[in-house]
Amino acid sequence: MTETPTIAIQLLCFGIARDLTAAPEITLHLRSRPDDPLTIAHVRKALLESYPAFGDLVSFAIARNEAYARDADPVVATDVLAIIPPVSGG
Amino acid sequence: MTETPTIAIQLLCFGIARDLTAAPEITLHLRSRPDDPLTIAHVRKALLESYPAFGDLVSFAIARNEAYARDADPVVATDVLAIIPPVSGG
Amino acid sequence: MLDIDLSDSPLSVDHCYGKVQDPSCGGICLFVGTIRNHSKGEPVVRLEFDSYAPMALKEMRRIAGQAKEQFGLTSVVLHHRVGKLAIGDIAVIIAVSSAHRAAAFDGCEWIIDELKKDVPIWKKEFRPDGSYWVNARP
Amino acid sequence: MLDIDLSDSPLSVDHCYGKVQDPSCGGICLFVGTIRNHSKGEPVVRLEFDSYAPMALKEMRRIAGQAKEQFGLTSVVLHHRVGKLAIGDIAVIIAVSSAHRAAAFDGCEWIIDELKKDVPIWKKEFRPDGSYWVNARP
Repeated sequence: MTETPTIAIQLLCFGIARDLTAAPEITLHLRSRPDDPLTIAHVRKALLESYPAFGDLVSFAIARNEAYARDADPVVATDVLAIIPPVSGG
Repeated sequence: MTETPTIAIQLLCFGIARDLTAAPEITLHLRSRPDDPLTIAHVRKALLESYPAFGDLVSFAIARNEAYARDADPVVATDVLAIIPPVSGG
Repeated sequence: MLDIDLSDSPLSVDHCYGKVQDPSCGGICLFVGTIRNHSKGEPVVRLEFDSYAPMALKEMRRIAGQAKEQFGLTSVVLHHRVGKLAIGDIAVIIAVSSAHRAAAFDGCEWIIDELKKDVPIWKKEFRPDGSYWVNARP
Repeated sequence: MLDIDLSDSPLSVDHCYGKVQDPSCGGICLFVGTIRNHSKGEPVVRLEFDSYAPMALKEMRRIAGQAKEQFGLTSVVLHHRVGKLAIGDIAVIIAVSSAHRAAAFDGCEWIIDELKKDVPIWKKEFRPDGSYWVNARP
């Protein structure tokens, strides 16, 4: 059984996300299997595993290519992803 | 039978009222009888008799002492009256 | 705070904003009414406002005070222009501040609706075919 | 016309008013959001806004465009400040013009409501007891 290679997924961090990761950008290493292709849901799960403090927030969204993404949306290595904590503009 | 003396009632004219009377102020001579004291309704009736063109307006109000008056409100010679054509501020 | 004015000089949006601005308020709503170049399909060239000034000021003060009370506003500024105006000139500015923005929007809209119903100010439109007192005739 | 901006320089009410002013429009509504000296009963000393600028601009443009369409507005200006702000500073200005004033009020209020829901901008409040990202924690 060959190991599926990992994909490096970069996530931009803003607001409280930057405080929780102590970085403007983090990298998560994830596997995309033919029978279970990578989605936003996987990224969300991996983020909570690496940075459990995100579980203390009211909620957070993930943006893909500068638009809100849904959990089922596919993710490829070239996508620009960002963590979107609860917004508070205005 | 003695004639009731007339009271001189001044009416300020604004907007189209000034055009219809061709004056910033007009005087109407009205009688106030003990059994039929002078009211806004009498002033309105006398105005329409002297200046029938007011009958062509959508409506007009009469102000007494810088407040909207009702037809039944009494009028005395010292009151400041004004014709208030339909307003169009703003 | 209530600030009411009838003026034959140009009105300023920044000036009215500055008067209602308050460190305790997060939401400010302004309404600015300007002179349009058309009215009911007819071109308008310029405009004149006549007013019964002392009564207009009383009515404006009554409306502003009632809005402040009814909508829980912090400050209300209500400035109306009179005299000769050109297209694009400002006829009226309403500025209200409030802790909650919904009250600011509702209060500001209520004030302009009431002003148009009750304040003794009259608009004469000058069109290419003559001049007309607005709303006067059927 | 749509005019969208995220800026680390002070916002101007007169500037936004001038952009939506139009000789065909009679009604202009503005909303100005300012920095309050208190929040949920706690004193606030100053404030910082972080933003995901390219996405924030896209969301602001989407909201402004949808409001223009949905409420039949003529012009929409939507300017948001980022960076360090003091009490009383302007955080956001929304200016909309319309032939009918009811649409101007409704459209302007809809834009600020949507902005507060969707635009990726984050407010950090500095209080005497520390600093807090607003809305982040339960």
